Amino acid sequence: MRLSVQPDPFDMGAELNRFTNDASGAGAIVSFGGIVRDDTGTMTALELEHYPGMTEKAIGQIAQQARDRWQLHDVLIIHRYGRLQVGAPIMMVATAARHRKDAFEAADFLMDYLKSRAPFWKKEHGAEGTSWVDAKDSDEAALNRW
Amino acid sequence: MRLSVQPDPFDMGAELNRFTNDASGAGAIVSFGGIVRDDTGTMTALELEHYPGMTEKAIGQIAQQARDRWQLHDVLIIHRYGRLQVGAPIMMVATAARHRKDAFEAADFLMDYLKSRAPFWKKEHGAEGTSWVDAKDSDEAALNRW
Amino acid sequence: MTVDLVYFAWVRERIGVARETVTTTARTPADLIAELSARDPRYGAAFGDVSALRVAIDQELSDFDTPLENAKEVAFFPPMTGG
Amino acid sequence: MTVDLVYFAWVRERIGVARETVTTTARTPADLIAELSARDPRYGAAFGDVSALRVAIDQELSDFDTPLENAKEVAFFPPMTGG
Repeated sequence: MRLSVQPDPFDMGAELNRFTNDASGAGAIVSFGGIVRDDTGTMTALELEHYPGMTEKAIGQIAQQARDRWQLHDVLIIHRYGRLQVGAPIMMVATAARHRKDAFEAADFLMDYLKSRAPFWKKEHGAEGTSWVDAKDSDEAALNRW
Repeated sequence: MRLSVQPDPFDMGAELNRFTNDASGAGAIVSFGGIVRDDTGTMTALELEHYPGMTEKAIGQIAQQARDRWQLHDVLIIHRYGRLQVGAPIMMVATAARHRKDAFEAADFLMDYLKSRAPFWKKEHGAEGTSWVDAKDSDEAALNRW
Repeated sequence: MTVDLVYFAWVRERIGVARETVTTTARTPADLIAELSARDPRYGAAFGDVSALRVAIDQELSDFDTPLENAKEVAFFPPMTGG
Repeated sequence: MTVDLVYFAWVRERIGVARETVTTTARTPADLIAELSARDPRYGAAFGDVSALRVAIDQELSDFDTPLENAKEVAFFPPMTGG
């Protein structure tokens, strides 16, 4: 199980292939990739602040919850912090399972929990200054699905 | 939108990277990959028969249904046929959306429909002969979720 | 009418051919199955359990009582196992 | 007791430091917020709307009335926006 909190960019396809090769015996691989999106057309960069120490702990707990709950061969979580460019990967998760239902549900669960329970905060940098991204009520509500 | 029915293997990571690069503006990319799995420990190959003509038509209809139903930037479907080795990729889908919910649901939907509505049939080749893989009642039931 | 019949997976194996052209007065796939099964036991072996069969008319998944009308191609096969 | 306080995102910006060590008699995060807000308006600006705040005690997400006990590190921050 690889869980990485890192400032550096990563190659999503190469990570997916490595994960798939290592998860021998799994029939179903689901991945999610998050990309820096510029909704306003004026964003120059996205800055991710995090809580070193707690971040790794929280991600480890979230991954363990997924493994306790679904039949998984393996889990991958990569999450970046620092200053990211528009179009760059922010994070990815991947799940490997015998059956597709486990792989899909676990990846969906991981994303909901990483969104609201991993200590990251996003700040948008634009031509007109900076602003913190507010958490959405719908993200907190999404946790009730599980 | 790339929909491919092909005998040749493909590089899942390279396909995911190409898809992600092309889907500019999407914040969420979900992929599913199916790998040939040997449950019995005696399988030497998996043979996929399909219905040329109808396969392409059915996959096109399924992709269109997903695009009508969710807000998607793009959809990728690759499905192989012919004789496949254990551990080889069988197929993949990927969805690109602004929001993760659309990307997850659409990928899950595509898989349920490809499973039971695209004209493929699997035959396992093993040391003791060959056998057709039966459809599962649970696969048909999964369609009722949508 | 004259129609092309195509078979897949174990339906094809039991009938022994992948494709054939037949002249028929059948108005639905169910009629076709009855007509063919009366002709030769190979069809009975393939079509015996209709709940394990699916049918496509001109490459669209259909029901056994869907009118054939001017169908050019009718396909019989087991439930699909893609993905 | 002596405890390290850490702040993130706009909580950090409003308080003006990322980390500080305080001596306190507070028994819960809620007590701490009240105590600090009475000391300096910077804390009032950061802690004014508790519904927009989250707290972690020794790096575990906690409630505002969770006992601090022998906590070494208490963190205040806005709702998280990972993923």
